[in-house]
Amino acid sequence: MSMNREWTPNIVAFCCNWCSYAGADLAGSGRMNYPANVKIIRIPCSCRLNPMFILRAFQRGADGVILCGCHPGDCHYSTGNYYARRRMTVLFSLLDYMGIERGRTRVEWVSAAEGAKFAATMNDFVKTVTELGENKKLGDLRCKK
Amino acid sequence: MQKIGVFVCWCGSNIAATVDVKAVAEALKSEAGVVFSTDYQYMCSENGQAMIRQAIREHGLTGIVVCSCSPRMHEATFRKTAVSAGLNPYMVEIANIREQCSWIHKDMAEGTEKAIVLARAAVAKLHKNAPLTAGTSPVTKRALVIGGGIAGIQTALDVADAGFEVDIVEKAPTIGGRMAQLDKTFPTLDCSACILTPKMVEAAQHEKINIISYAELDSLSGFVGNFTATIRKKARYIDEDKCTGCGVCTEKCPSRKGLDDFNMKLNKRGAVYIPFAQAIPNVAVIDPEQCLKLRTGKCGLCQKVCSAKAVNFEQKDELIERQYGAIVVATGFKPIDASAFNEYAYNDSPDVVTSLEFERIMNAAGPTKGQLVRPSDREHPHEIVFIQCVGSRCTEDAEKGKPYCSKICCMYTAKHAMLVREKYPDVNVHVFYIDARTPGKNFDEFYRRAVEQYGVDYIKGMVGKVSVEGKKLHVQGSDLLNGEQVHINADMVVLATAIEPDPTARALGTMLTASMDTNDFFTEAHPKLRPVESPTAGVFLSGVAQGPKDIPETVAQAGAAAAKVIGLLCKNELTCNACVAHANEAACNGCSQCERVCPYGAISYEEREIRSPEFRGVRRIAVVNEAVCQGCGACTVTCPSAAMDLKGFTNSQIMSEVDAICR
Amino acid sequence: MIVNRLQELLQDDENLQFVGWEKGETPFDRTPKTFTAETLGNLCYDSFCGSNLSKYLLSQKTDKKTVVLLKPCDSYSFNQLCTERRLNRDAYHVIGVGCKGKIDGEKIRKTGIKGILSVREEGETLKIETLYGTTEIPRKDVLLDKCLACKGKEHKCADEVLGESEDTCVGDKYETVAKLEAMTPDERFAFWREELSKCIRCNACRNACPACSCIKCVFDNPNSGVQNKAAADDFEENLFHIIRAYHVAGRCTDCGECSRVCPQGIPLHLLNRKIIRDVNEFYGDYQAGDAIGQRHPLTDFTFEDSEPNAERKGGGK
Amino acid sequence: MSLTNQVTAADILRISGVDASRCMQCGKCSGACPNYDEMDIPPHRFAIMVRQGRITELMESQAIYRCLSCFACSQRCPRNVEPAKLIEAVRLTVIRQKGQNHMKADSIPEKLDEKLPQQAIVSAMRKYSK
Repeated sequence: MSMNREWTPNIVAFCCNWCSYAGADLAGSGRMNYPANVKIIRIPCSCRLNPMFILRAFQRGADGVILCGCHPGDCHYSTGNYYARRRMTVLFSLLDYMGIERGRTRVEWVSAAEGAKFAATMNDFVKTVTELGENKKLGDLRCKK
Repeated sequence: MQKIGVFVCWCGSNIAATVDVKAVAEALKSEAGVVFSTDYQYMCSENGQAMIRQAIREHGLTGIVVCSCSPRMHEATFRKTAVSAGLNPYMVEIANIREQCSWIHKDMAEGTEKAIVLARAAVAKLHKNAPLTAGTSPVTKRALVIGGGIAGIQTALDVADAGFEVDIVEKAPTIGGRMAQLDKTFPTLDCSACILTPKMVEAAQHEKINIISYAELDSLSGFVGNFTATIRKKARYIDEDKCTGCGVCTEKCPSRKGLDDFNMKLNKRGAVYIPFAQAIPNVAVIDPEQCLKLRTGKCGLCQKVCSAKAVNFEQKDELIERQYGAIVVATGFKPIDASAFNEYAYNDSPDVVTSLEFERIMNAAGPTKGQLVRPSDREHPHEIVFIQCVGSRCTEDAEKGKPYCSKICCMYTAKHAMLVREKYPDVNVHVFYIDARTPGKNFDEFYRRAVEQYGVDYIKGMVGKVSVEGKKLHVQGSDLLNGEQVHINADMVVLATAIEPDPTARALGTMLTASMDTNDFFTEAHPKLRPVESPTAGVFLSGVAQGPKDIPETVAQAGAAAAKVIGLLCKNELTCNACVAHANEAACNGCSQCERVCPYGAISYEEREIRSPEFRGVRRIAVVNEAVCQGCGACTVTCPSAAMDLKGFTNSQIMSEVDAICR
Repeated sequence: MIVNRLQELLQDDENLQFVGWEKGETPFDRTPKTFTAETLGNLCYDSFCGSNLSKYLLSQKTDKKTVVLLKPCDSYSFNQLCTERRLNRDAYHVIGVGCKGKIDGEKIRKTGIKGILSVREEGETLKIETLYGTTEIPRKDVLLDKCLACKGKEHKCADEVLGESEDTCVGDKYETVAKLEAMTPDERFAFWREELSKCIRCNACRNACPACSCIKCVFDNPNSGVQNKAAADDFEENLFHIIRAYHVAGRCTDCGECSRVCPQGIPLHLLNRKIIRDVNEFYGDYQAGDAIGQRHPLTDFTFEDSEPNAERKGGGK
Repeated sequence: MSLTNQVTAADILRISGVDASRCMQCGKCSGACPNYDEMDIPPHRFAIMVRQGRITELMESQAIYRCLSCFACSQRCPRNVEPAKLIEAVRLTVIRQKGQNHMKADSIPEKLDEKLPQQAIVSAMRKYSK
């Protein structure tokens, strides 16, 4: 089906159940467009996002991975996003250090009321990743050449 | 292998307009494990649900995927449908093809393609689902209220009136708290004691309320519905049951060196004392620091004069262990120590007092019997300066003070100023203020009355310096509106000191695993929507322990906390969250990292006999208390060996979704 | 000297066991080993005892009180394992042994010296007996890489200290990390692909690393979703080292064992060191294993932490 | 000599290390100032004027020379704004631009009077000479 279209990136968006997933729903109820190549996976809290999920997505062909969670201070579980913030900071920096473009990973805090922000974030992220092109690196950062 | 049914909803044209629902249902038929796939106009309708039930029975489905609106909308609906057809409710997955697909995409081909991917991801996840059962835990129908001020009393009364037992633990010898120390209350100027003491008596006489005074929480274990508290009842050297509160001992006690805490240390009291006339319990207490008998073994006069034989010098601290279903924190506040503010000469002159000290001076039962006199020479003052925001609204990095607004000072200062002017029209009253903050019913009117009717001189600006000059206090400050520096020779200076949480709050927060902010105020579960609950289940917040507030707000919050407690205690058992963390004992290192990130203190460790290929023997293993775990998953990521997993959102479930999306 | 002291300890408790090093087959081999009163004579401590005994302790648990020899750098790992409750501090009598930097046998070989029979230390000089006679090289030329990033001469955990230590750190240990950070993403990627493609998945790094000490590794755990099932799943193969580095983040003491044991010479420690550098920069200086009971930065937070998206050149400043 | 170079609030922030936007205009600094009557611009106005970028007016004021540098304002400030540092920073920018001293060491003796605090003399020497 996608044969005739030009290349579009495959984006995995992890959204926390309480804020960002609801924000994505609100973007939907508001009929705010963002590209169809963004696929959302619901997790209870941004702190549930295991770096292995991100690596797995990249390795299986995702071109960009974004995590959306409640704004710092608003976490449903009170502290989850603070841990997520540190974990992602360290992970993104490490990926960058290994040559994976920083633009392919992102964290954005989106509240349940920020449907417009969700849509805008996704549009912007897709644009950034599209400019970076296809992700060949992580699938290929293997032990054997 | 699961036998999965896929149900694609049209949602009228909401989905069907941009997603080819038939193509989705068709495409999903070829997914591994899918034995049935169909579409229908409204899956959530009775007909739609009947269709699901029928398919479950006919095809022996082990799980269903509903491609429809957001799970936030109808997940609960479809779980009920599944249950009614004999499936476990957690064998249902929703593919959100409305909010996150049909509504945001205009192109049919694009929308259909994405809907198929989302449905595949749901199927992939469902393959790894396991039936979950939410546990239950019983509820002990008794509440513990920590703190016996107006907040604690009100919460206790409301909970007790609903028919539940309540224990109030108060660290002072009497309940009443700060409100008992106040003279009048704003904005109505009714006498504080007149409205508080009837409540104290009501609490004391309530058959469901048990007041444990002169006591503190020693330790706590358990979780919502099932707390076990150990309460340390300090030795008061007086038998509470025997003492009649006649007060003879307090008059005869030869020691007169103790400072009267109730009167803000403005006068002396005996070693044996009753804090104030309306104390509850109305029982004396012996201060072991001052008592000659306890210190030197000589004296014992009180014992001789006590006709009730209530004095017992052998009394020891007593530990009481009790079960509770809910805990209310009502630990209140204290004014900050003004001695750090020596630019206002607080340490240099007894005539510089804090507002709470002034409150006692103005009170008819206070050290001056309500006569407004200077503490230094007992002379009547003619010029009084009030300084607001002493220690409030300072930056975090300032060497002293608190970053927040203490909220009540503007109003009580207006009250003080008004009371002085009313009783002593000859006294000039000046108030230095930064902003007069009076949001509250009848508050601004009250403040304006102080200015307009009582002629209180409000000066916008702060005082830079107070110096003692002979018998006078030289006050130098800014008048910002006039653009000048003002100098006032005052007889008294009253400091509206900031308030801070009671010093016992921090240790209590640790004991309860209830989170606190950097100022040691207890944090609420949600700042707007759950303002009287702590994030720790079963712990509720009442009064200033949560943040600065006045009496009406405190009473309102106390009632709200009580309503939450009643809502909890009237349940016979609690249904726990089914999506909880769980440690795989064969892989757990017992390294304690998960415990550190758990916001609920739900993880503990036990030594367990392990028999696995890698290890045989006794090892330290993480154990999740399912009644406490809320399922955030912080622990699962901290665990390096993936021993900790989250039911309903397991590593392999999420990995499968990732794989399906990236396929 | 050390053995004498150990004999002394035996007089108080003859059931003691000792964890130290034993001479191996080649002149440079020193193998971790548990000794009893009978075998204590075989214990050896010299400039080739580079390996970190902390991890070895995990596999040597008994009910007997254990005396363990720790170099200053080993003591960090020991502390970290105590923090993680993998070791019980009370079960050990820790003897801090002096260390002036350990010798890298590989480096001696690489100088071109052949037919080595034995090596003797004389002050700052190594006298090497070979089939072809005696040669000398300065000791400092052949120190282990990890000794060049020495964390200092202090034992962070010791019941007693025997012998003198020396801080052998030269230069900035983050120099290579900084150099990598300064490259373009493509250059960095090329560097890592070049290095990681040498990996033969022998698991030596995983086996030697005192932080990588899970009873059951995530890659062996069927519930993790990433268990390696041979060719069916190349995830582990592709991303093993990133995940390993991430899993020890905040817990890695920078002991350098991973690179020291790698038969392919992959500078694996550069991954860990990058994380350490980041963590120090973002969340304040932190040294894993400095003391028992520390809370590591990834299990902690402040309200003001920086955001993950901030643009940092090469993940650096 | 006119003050030609444009000095911005950011320059003052850089020189003083003080963030004037933290000031809540409580006036405690001006209440504490022992030389208030001599200050044509009192300390609390320094904070607000720096925030508003009205640096030229401050540079032309007399207050920057009349400040005793007693630091009472800085010490009392509940928000760590430290007006004395702002005043010092403005004064410095003037001296740097003028390229000359406002006061010479030789002229000090005649200005001395016995009420002048010791600290003011020391501060004056530091402040008014380069």
